[in-house]
Parts: sequence; structure tokens; C-alpha cells
Amino acid sequence: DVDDYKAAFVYVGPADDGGWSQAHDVGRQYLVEQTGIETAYTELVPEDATEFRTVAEAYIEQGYNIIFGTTFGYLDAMAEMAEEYPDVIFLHCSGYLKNDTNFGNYFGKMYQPRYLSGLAAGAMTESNKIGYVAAFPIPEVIRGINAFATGVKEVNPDATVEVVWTFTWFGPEAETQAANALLETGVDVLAQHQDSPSTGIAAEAAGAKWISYNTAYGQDAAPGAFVTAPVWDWGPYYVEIVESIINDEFVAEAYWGGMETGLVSLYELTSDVPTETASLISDRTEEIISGSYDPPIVEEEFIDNVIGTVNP
Amino acid sequence: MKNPILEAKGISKSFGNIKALDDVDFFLEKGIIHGLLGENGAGKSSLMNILSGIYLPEKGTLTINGKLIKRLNPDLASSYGIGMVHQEFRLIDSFSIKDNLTLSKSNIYQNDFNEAFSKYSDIFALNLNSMTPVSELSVGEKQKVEIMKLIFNNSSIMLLDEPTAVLTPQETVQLKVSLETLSQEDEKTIVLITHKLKEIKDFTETIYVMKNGKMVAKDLDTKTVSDTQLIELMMGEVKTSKFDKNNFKGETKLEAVDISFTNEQNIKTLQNVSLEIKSGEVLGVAGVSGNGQVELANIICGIIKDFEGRVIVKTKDVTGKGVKSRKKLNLSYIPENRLGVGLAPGVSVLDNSAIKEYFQASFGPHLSKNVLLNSLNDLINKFSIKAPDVKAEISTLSGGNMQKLLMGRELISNPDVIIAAQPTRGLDVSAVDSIHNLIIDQRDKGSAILLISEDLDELFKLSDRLIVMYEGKVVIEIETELATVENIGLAMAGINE
Amino acid sequence: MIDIQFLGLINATLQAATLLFIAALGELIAEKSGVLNLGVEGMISIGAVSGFITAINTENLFLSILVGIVSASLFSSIHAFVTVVLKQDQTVSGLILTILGLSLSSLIGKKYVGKKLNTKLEGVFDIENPSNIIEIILGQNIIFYIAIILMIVTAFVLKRTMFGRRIEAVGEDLKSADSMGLKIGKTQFIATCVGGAFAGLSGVYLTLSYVPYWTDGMTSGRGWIALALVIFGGWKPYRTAFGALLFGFLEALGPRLQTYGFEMSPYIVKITPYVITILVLIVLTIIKNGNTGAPKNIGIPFFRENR
Amino acid sequence: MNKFILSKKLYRNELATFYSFLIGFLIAIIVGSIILLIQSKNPFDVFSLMLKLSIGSVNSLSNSLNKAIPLILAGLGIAIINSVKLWNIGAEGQIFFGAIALNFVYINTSIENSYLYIFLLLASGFIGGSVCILLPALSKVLFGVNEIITTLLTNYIVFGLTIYLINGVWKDPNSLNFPAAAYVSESVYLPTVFGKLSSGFLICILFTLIAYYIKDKSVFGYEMRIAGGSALTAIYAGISAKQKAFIAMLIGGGFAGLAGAIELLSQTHRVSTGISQGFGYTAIIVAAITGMRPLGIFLVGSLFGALAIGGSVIQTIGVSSYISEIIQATTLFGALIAQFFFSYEIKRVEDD
Ligand SMILES: Nc1ncnc2c1ncn2[C@@H]1O[C@H](COP(=O)(O)OP(=O)(O)OP(=O)(O)O)[C@@H](O)[C@H]1O
Ligand SMILES: Nc1ncnc2c1ncn2[C@@H]1O[C@H](COP(=O)(O)OP(=O)(O)OP(=O)(O)O)[C@@H](O)[C@H]1O
Ligand SMILES: [Mg+2]
Ligand SMILES: [Mg+2]
Repeated sequence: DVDDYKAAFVYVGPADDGGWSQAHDVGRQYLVEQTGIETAYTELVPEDATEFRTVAEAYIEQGYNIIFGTTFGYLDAMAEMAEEYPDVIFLHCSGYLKNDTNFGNYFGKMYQPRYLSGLAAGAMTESNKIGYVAAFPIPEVIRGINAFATGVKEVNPDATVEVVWTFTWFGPEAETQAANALLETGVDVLAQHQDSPSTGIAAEAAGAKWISYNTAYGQDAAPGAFVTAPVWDWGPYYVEIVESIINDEFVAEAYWGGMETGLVSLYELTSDVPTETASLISDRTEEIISGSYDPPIVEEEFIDNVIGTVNP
Repeated sequence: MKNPILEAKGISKSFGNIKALDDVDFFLEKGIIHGLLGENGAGKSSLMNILSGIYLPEKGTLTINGKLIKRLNPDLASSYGIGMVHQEFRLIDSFSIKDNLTLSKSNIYQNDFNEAFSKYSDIFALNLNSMTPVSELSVGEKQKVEIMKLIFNNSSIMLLDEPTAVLTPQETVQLKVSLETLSQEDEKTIVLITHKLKEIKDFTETIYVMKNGKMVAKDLDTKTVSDTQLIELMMGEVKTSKFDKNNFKGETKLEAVDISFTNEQNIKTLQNVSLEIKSGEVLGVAGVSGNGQVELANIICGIIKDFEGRVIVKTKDVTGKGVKSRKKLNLSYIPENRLGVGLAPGVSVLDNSAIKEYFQASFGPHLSKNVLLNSLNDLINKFSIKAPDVKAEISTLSGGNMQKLLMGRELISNPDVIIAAQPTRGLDVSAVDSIHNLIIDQRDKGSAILLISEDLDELFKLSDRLIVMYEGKVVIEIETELATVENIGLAMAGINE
Repeated sequence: MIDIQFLGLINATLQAATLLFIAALGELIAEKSGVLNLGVEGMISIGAVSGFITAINTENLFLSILVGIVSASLFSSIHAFVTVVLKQDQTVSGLILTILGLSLSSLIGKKYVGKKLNTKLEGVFDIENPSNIIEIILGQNIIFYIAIILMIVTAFVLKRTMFGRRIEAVGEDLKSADSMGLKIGKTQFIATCVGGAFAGLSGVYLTLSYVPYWTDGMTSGRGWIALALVIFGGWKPYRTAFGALLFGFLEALGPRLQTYGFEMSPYIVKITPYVITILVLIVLTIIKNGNTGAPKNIGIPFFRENR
Repeated sequence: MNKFILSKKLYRNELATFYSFLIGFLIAIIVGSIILLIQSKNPFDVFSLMLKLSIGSVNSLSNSLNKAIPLILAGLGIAIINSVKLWNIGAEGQIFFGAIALNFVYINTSIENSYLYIFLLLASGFIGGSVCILLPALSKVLFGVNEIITTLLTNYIVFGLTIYLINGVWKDPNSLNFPAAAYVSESVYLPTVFGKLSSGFLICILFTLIAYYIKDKSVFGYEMRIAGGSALTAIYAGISAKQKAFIAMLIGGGFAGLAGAIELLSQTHRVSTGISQGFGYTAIIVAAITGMRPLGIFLVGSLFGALAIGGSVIQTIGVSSYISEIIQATTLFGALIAQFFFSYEIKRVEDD
């Protein structure tokens, strides 16, 4: 019965950050709407085992029995706690560990819509220089950059993608600085992997275009620059997994949803994307969903039209 | 009372459970120099601090020029024309003389500073550029600037708290002249605090005496009152000791050979100084301060190490060794600067009492509080030190008690060699007497004593032999019996007969 | 293209330096009066968030600057009250001020995280595409000019006016200044609040111009750097400004090095300003033979009746 | 004359700092309640949850005490350094550096006996803390460079170094490139004593006693007090003030380094940015608010541990964790205000 369960979400950023954490929180609200389960969340919990543990244990004391940890850094704590609290189900986003009983992980194939956004970027650039404000040099980010660059190359073999690392997930200032540094080199389209829209604000100020990320909420920040965004939609997954728990059908698995599940998608394009590009994107979208095409996954190094290093 | 310009009535003030002032009355007559006498801790400075708005009284009233004062602070006090020269300098060291003289809002020479400065420089015999930073002045010069500050602030009432304590005899004479000029020509009302009866008699017209926070005598006529009367008022009973000089002298305990020293400013402050002191002997060092005495003491005690020549303590050559080597040979040093060198401010009485011999209370790394406490109690009893609480900060003690603690600490171990610099500066007559007794006691117990002082009476009274230092050199060495105040005084002034 | 990159670097340097400098100058004034306020980080944060919130709600930039300044100044009066009126330890109070400022601004700013500011401080002179350094300088906004004016005025007032000499006298020697009739409490209280106001202005610059955006911990240690700059500058406004430029340059250089094709680790780039500051401090102290120029009575609580 | 006068009490109640702290805490609870009421939260619910989940069970109590360990150890180190009247604002960096030193030794050595190994690792943490303060200490005693700033700047350098290491040479290849060093082996984890309480807490008790001994009962502590009181007196007494300052700084840094080592061996089990969450800064306040007294630091540090845990858990019922930080800061300001009344009295002057 749904009343036997309470689900707690732990976020790394503010629940209304306009980015990653907000995407999860929208998913949580959808979950409540669909199932009526009682939920709670704690925001701004650092990526640190003891911090996560303190919060999660407080939830468990209060009778919560499903815990969603939505950032990679909670991994250790969740793996340990899953052993300690066999009656609580732990679900970890973006990790790679699981057990066979009460600990699973989930993530999405964000590189797919990133590839599509690369098609748009490649078509939009006039200077043939595209900038990418990158977060941390980890496989997920590198994979995304390569997928994006693959898209760029497909429509515009002359264009390059220049990468600057900020080492932040949510650092408006570092991201502004990095975006400006890129704009000074003459790029006219910027993409990003962080959760704040600072890159977009900088792009707009310089009259450049912007591929946002996470959610479409960022478009309010820089409507003049916004082109599109690879976005998350966690709601359906949350409903599916919670229902499986309620119905006693839960299996601890590693879930990696692609565009066919709706978990990841490319947000609606703005009108200034050329129509032939728009139709190319919708063709590719269908191919990806049907499984006839999947962008290459490259995580060890950058492909040849990317300027920068994976080991900064 | 005739027509007081300032009238304090029933003033009381306490610090913790110390009653510094107890129902004190005090009157000042316009244009007159008043003397204020009292033992250490009698409450003289406290009273002055109340008049100048630094301390607020718990009881009492203050009337200035017939007006009852409702509120007071230093700013208001100076607007009422009250200015004070404190026992310690109140000058901003890094600022120029000019800045120091003009910072106060009461300053009246804002626009014609230069004229005023040259005028008063003449009166005070001060030969300095007004842009010189105060830190570069000698103590005497600083004291003059302090007094000039009052004039620049248009103080009609000048409270001078022991201004002569740091002055040389010549400077004191100069000060007398300037104060007389100020009181007679500018009608300044002056209060002078000093422990030297001679100065009180020389400078003032009327005398007030305090004892234990109470005003025990008011408005005594200086011309008619006798020394014994004053001392009796201050101390109850008169006792100043006389010492005989038939002391037995033993083997040499301290020897300094051919000492020369050049300081950091590259000034040769000591040149070929040699001296030798036997057990049971007091060697007095006369000289105006700043002629190398401090350096000599610091060299003998191991604080300064980069000098030329040799220091031998009890036949052991300690040249180049540090302070501890001397301590091991039981040498004691009573430095000129009580608080700041001899005693550490901000640290408890207990800790300060152990600076010389704390290692005696140590067992390996352990320091026994009990041993320290016992030795302190010994000290307190033996030297009748008044300390409110052993855990209280040292600065809660009065100057005299601090000095007794310092002396006691250095003497209780019955040292072989004692270096004492200005041991009675700023102390009252009875404290001076007890310190003199301590020194003579030590002499008779066989210590070799180097006594550095600017007080010739003291030197003649205690020393067996005298040397005079002038510009880093020993200009005279003479048996005390054979010396006269004149020839020593001339030598101090650099005049060789 | 190199040119645009170079100008971009200069521009970013000036902006980073302005931010640091204003806060440092405020601290300098407080310290001159003898009050050490380690709460700069907290004060900047309060100024930043209150200015930002006002700007979002009213879109009135002038009002926002004012609110930022006033609220940080009021906030700094907590420190003044605790240390000047109640005579408590300045180091402790300042550190608590930082904690309080950071948490309070996070709490107040919670709803504004991620909100975008539609009005932003524009350059005083309208310069489209700056092509040389002069145009870059002219393209700075009003707060940059205010900073320059404040620098000149502060230096002048402290050294050349009686008012300034009195502030300095208090920080040099509390007892002497007091017995000269100077108002210790008032001077220190006001100097602390002026320091707070400057920090507030710096905070406003952060959210209304530097990064027109609010998030927690945005000050990211700038308050501490401002404190270091005061020492670096030997308590002198012009030298502090020089230090701010140096620091601002290194801060601006960091993310740009990647686009210049340097293979230097960005982590190492990030710590160089701190290393350089320490080294410069050491060299300066050696040159000046230990005399750093610090006000002598800094950090000492004053009670008139103390001995 | 003036109606009210302020006078300083010559002696302060020995427990004044402790009472002040309690009073400050009371004030903070009131302020916290007001903020909660403004946000329409029931303060009673919030505080009882805080209490329950910070000291209400063996489990939560041990969480709180575990949190207290770094606060106490770093605080003790700060207090030792303050004996010579120097400030250490760099405890945060020293905590990290302690952990870094530990990891360095761990990577480069191996010892069979795990107790011996743990001891070696803890010692290397301590030494790491000392090494971390070496530059500020040397530049202080040799040239007189202001230690507040150098220790502070060192924090940024060490934090940068930490990030550099965990993203670079020490990055754990097994953690999908997540920036953190590899785990240390389970054999060197610090054992727990009861509940989840790490045996680090016992070390913490031991070091509290050591700090107390050094400061109050040892010759070295005495010499530090004199040196801190007046440099000239120290010279006069034959005590090398610089030497004492240098040693005090190394010991104090070592205490903070040890905190980092314990944090690593009992909590994070690897070098990551989570080794310290501002413990080094909070420790300064813990030390200062207790008047630099080791036993007070132990007590107040423990309370702050509980407050930190309490602050984290109330987020779970939708109360911002900033409230707990505001409560902390208000407690401290409240304590400062209360201390004023313990050291001064306001007397009313009788009119006559
Ligand atoms: N600010 C203070 N704090 C604590 N105690 C004080 C303070 N000022 C004075 N006292 C105490 O009040 C008493 C009177 O001291 P005061 O300085 O007035 O004596 P004095 O007559 O000037 O002595 P001296 O000749 O040594 O200067 C002393 O016991 C002293 O310890
Ligand atoms: N006043 C003293 N009397 C006797 N022994 C002492 C004294 N002071 C220190 N000691 C002991 O002497 C030994 C040597 O100490 P230390 O090395 O500091 O002295 P030192 O080198 O002679 O001093 P300095 O460098 O000042 O000459 C130590 O064991 C110390 O405990
Ligand atoms: Mg006196
Ligand atoms: Mg030695």
C-alpha cells in the first residue's frame, strides 16, 4: 500500500536551481501527483559521505523507507547504508554500484540529446568556433562533449569545439569567467554542463547563442541566446520505480534510460534554427528512439574537432 | 578656603575590593603650584585621573569655576581646561611632535602652530623640529612635549603625575623654571606629584598629603611645614636608615674587562669599560641616563651578546653565553623597566613571581604549581607585598608593590651578584627605605652589587665605590668616602676637572 | 583576436580588482581605527544579497546599491557593538560575523537563487566594442569610478586631514588618544560601520555587475583576500589598490589560460595568487625589517579605566 | 556626576565562559524560534527533533561526538598557539594536510601489524599538520610576518593542493573518475568504541589532557605564557620567545593535522574534499569562546558537534540548515554579550 512508504530525496544543489536538482524535484512532484506517496527532500547536501549519512539517517528515524540520492558523491554512503538498513531501499543517481536486494542505481543516456544539440550548434555558428563550458573531467562529461562534437562535425566539418573546465557543478562565477574567456576567443555558440545559467547570461551579453542543459527553465535567464537544451525528465522513472516497490516487484538494478524512455530528450528548438537542420534533428531523434542509430560513446579522449584536454 | 578654581568633594572610587579613593576632598587655587604627596598606592594618580575624566567616581561632586559638573570624560575635562601629564607617556609614538600637540580638539594653536611651537621650545629649552616622530625623542624630551601638550590645549589646570621621575637633575631644574613661569605669567594652576620631598619643597606653595586612599592633610603651607611632618603624615612614623660602611669585602665576584659595544644604529655606546666588584661590596654607577648604563647592565646579564671584552662571574668566563649561564651562577638583575622587562604584563602575579627561578619548581617538563605558590607566599610575607590575588594580572598591583615583587624575586635566592638599575625610581620614601635595606642586607650577606642610579643621595648612601659614566666611558672611579656631590655632578655633566 | 583576448583579460582584471579593492579599503579604514574585523566575507555577502534582492524587486539600481551598502553597514555594527561597546575579542567577533553573514544571506537569498537580474549596472560611458585599454577603462561601471574616488579620498583624509589623523591616532595608541580627548568608541564604531558599508558596496558590485546572479557562497573567499590585501598594502590605500590589481589579474588569468592553450593545471593556477601573496608579504616584511605598518593598537579592546 | 559607571571586575568567575555559553545558547534558541515562527514552523517540533537526533540515542550521540573530534582537536591546537599570543587561522588547511600526509605515508609504506600502522598513520597526520604551518611559523619567527594572514592563505593553498591531488595523481581509478583518492584498507580504519563512536574520541580525550598539561602544568607552558606576555621579559628571563612560538605553532598545527588523520581513518576513509567542512574555522571560535582553555574546548566542542548534527537533521523536515548556522553564530554572539556582564559591572551612582 502506498501509505506504507515514504520517499526522501537528497539533492546536492538548491531544489530550484534551474538545473540538475530542480529537474529531480520536478520529478519528485510528478511522483507525488501520480502516486500520492509522501515525500520529503533536503537540498544543498554536500557530496560527502558523512553529510549524506546524517541526513539519510534522520529520514530513516522518521520512518522514510525509500531514499533517492541524486548525485555521484553519495555513492559510498549509500552503499554502506544499504547494508546497514536492509529494510530501506536506496536508489542512487549517476553511480555504478548496486546490490541484489535494496540498492539500485539509475541514470540516463544524456549523450543522445547532446549529440542532437551539437547538430543545432554546428548549424548556428558563423565563426565556426563553438565553446563548451565543461564541469569536471569525468567520463559522463567527456562523453557528452564528444557526442556534442560529433553532432557539430556532422553538419559543419569546419567548426571546432573549444573546451574550458570550471570544476564546478553550480558555480555562477567560475562559469561566467570561463564563458567570457571563450567568448573572447571568438566563439559564437556556447554549450555547458553545469547547473547554473551563467553561461547563457554571458552568451546573451556578447550576442552569442547558447545550448542550455538540464531543464528548459534556464531559457528565462537568457531568452535572446537560448537555442535548445538537452533535458531530463525524471518523473516517469520515479513513478515506475516507486510503483514497482509498492507492488512488491522491485528489483535492484542498474537503470540507464535512453531517449526511448523519455528520461532524456532535446527541448523544443527556437525558431532561428534553420529548418533543414530542424528536420535533420527530428530525423535523427526518430532513429535514436527506434534504436537504428546511437551516437558513439568516447570517454578516454576528445574527438578531433574538440580543442582542449581531458586531463587538465 | 579662598576661592577655589576646582573643588572635588567626597570623591570615592574602588577597583574590585581595593578602595583607591575614600571620601576625598581636594581644592585647587588659581595660579598656584600644588604639591600632592603620598606613598605608592595612596591614590594620587587615581585622584588625578578622576579630575581629568579618565576614571568616573562612584561618589562625590566636582565643581569647576563654581559650576557643578554633571558629566565628565577626557574631552569635556580638557574643554574645562584640565590637562594631565600621566605617570606613563601618553604620546603617539609614530606621530610627529606637531601631530601630538595638535590632535586634541581643545588645541588653540591650529593656525599659528609654528610661532607657538618656537615660543614654547624656547621656554622648555627644546631644540627639535616639530615634524620629528616622537619615537625618536629621549625620555626627557618626551616629558617636555607632554607638558607642552597641555599648553597647546589651553589647559589652565595642569595635573603633573610624577613628571620628574624620568628627568635628570638638570632637566628637573629646567622644569622648575618653566613651571614657575607658567604659574606666574600665564596664571596656570598646577598640581605636581612627586616622591622627592626636596622637589615638593622647591616647587610648590601648598601641599596635600594622601594615605591609603584618604586625604590626610590639606593645603599645608610649604614654607612652614617640615620634612618630618610630611613624612609622618605620609607614613605614620619616620624611619630612614643610615648604613655603616665597615662592611667586609671578600673575593672578586664580578669582573667586566674592557667592554666595548656598538649598537644597531652604529653608535658606540660603550668604550673600554672595566669594573670589578668584590663580595660584600656595592659599586655605584652614576651618570645621566643614556650614557651606556643600560647597555652595560644588559651585557653583564647576558642579554646583549655581541660585544667586545670579557665578563667574568665568580671566576667563570661567561662571555658569549646567555642569560641562563648567569642565572646558574646566581646572578640577579633588577632592570630599570619594571613592567615590560622585569615583569610581563598580562601575565599573573604568580607567573611573574617565578621568572627568575621557575626551573626550581620543575621536575623534568613538569612545573609544580604548589612549589610556585609556596615561594610566592614566602615572597609576599618576607617583602610585605600587597597583592590582591595571585591569579590576578600583574598590572593590578601598584607600582611600589610591583617593584617589591621584582626585588624580592631577584633577591630571595641570596644571589652572588646583583645588578640593580634604578631600583627606587618612582617609589615613596618608605618603599625606598625598605629597598635600601634589602640592598644593604644583601651586601652584608656577601653579594657583589652593581647599583645603577640617577639619584646621587642613594648612590652616596649605599655605595662603597662610585664610577661615573659619560658617553659610554667610565670618566671617574672613586671611593665614596673621597667623592663629593660636586665632583660627581661635574663628571656626570661631562666636565673633567 | 589576441587583442580581444588581451582586452578581455584587462577588463576581467579591473572587475576582479574593483571588487576586492573596495572591501579591502573599508577594512583598511576600520583597522586604522584599531578595529580588526575578520567578518569581511560575511559583510560582502550581506551586501551582495540585499542589493540583489532589491534590484530584482524594484529594478532600481541606485536604490539597490544603497540598500546593499546600508544593510552591510548595519550588519557590521554588530561587530562594532560587541567589540567597541562591549569590549569583547575582535578576532572572535569577526569570525562569528563571517559565519552569521554567510548563513543569514543564504537564508534571505534562498528564494532568489538562480533568479536572473534584468537590470544590470552598465558602463558609465557607452562603449560598444572596446578596442584599447582606455576604452576598456571607460567602459567600466559607476562602482569602478566610485572605487577610484574612494581610494583618493581615503588616502587624502587619512594623511592630510585632522579628522583622518585622529582616526589613525586611535588605532595607534588608544590610551594616548583617549587622554587627548579623542572619542575612541565613536571613532571605532563609525570606522567599523564605514568598513561595513564599503564591504556592502563590494557585495553589490558582485551581484549587480560582476556576476548578475545570486547563489550561496558567492563571495568565495574574497573577504579573506581583502583582509590579506590590507596587510599586503601596508595599510596604505594606493598600495592596497596595487595589490588588488595584481590579485585581480591572477584571478582573471586563471580560466583564460586554458583558452590560451597553456597546459598548466588550473588547480595550480588557482593557488598561485595565494602563494604569491605569502611570498610578497614575506619579502615586504623583510625589506621593512618587520615593521609592517600595522596600527599598533589593532585588536585591543579599549576600556578607559584599564591600567 | 555621570549616572552610571562601568567598572571592570578584577577577577572573573572561573566558570564565566561556560555560563556565558549557556546564556548565549538560550538567546540563540529564542532567536532561532522567532525565525522559525516567521517561516511558520513550530519551533518546539524542530528543536525536539534536533535534540532527539543529535543526542537522543547512542547512535545519534556518537554521530555528534564524532563531529566534535576535529573541532576539539583543532581548537586545542589553536589554544596552544595562542599561549604565545599568536593566532592560527589555518587549522582548516592543516586538517586537510594531515589527511594528505597520512595518505602519502599510506601509499608509500606497508606494515603488517595494523595497530602499529594506525599509529604510524596518525603520527604522520600530526606531522603533516606541523609541516603545513611550517612556512607561517618560520616566516613569523624569522621575519615577523603576520601569522593571521599567512595561516589563512595557507588554507587556500592546501585546499587547492587537495583538489589537485584528488583530480590528478591520487584520483581513484575505481570511482569513475569521481574526484577523490582511493580508499585506505579496512584494516587501518579506526575501531569504534560504542555505537558508532570512533576511537578517535578517546584520542581526543587524551589530547585534551595533553593540551591541558602543556598549557597549565608544564615548564614549556609557563615559558610560553611569559613569552606571550612580553617579548622583552622573555629575553630578560633567558626564554627564547621565538623558539617557544615556533614550537607552539608546530604542536598546534600538529593537533589540527591529527584531526584530519582521524577524520580520514574514521569517517571518509580517503582523501576527498569532505575531510573538513569548515571545522578549522569553527574550531577557532570554539577555542576563543572558551578563553583558550582546553577543558572548555572539549565541552563546547562537543556541544558544537551536536549542534552541527542537529543542524543537518532539521533539514529533513524542510527547515533550512542555515537556521542551525544562525543558531551557532547567535550562540556565540550571545556568549560574547554575556561575557561582558561577567567581566564588567554597571554601577548606579548615588546622587547626593
Ligand atoms: N585602573 C586600575 N585598575 C585597578 N586598580 C587600580 C587602577 N588604578 C588604581 N588602582 C589601584 O588603586 C590604588 C591607588 O593607586 P594609584 O595609582 O592612584 O596610586 P598612586 O598614589 O598614584 O601610587 P604611585 O605613587 O605608585 O603612582 C592602588 O591600590 C592601585 O592598585
Ligand atoms: N637559572 C637556572 N639555574 C640552573 N639551571 C638552569 C637555569 N635555567 C636553565 N637551567 C637548566 O640549564 C640547562 C641548560 O639550559 P639552556 O640550554 O637553555 O641554557 P643556556 O644555553 O646556558 O642558556 P643561554 O643560551 O641563555 O646561555 C637546562 O637543563 C635548564 O633546565
Ligand atoms: Mg601614581
Ligand atoms: Mg641556550
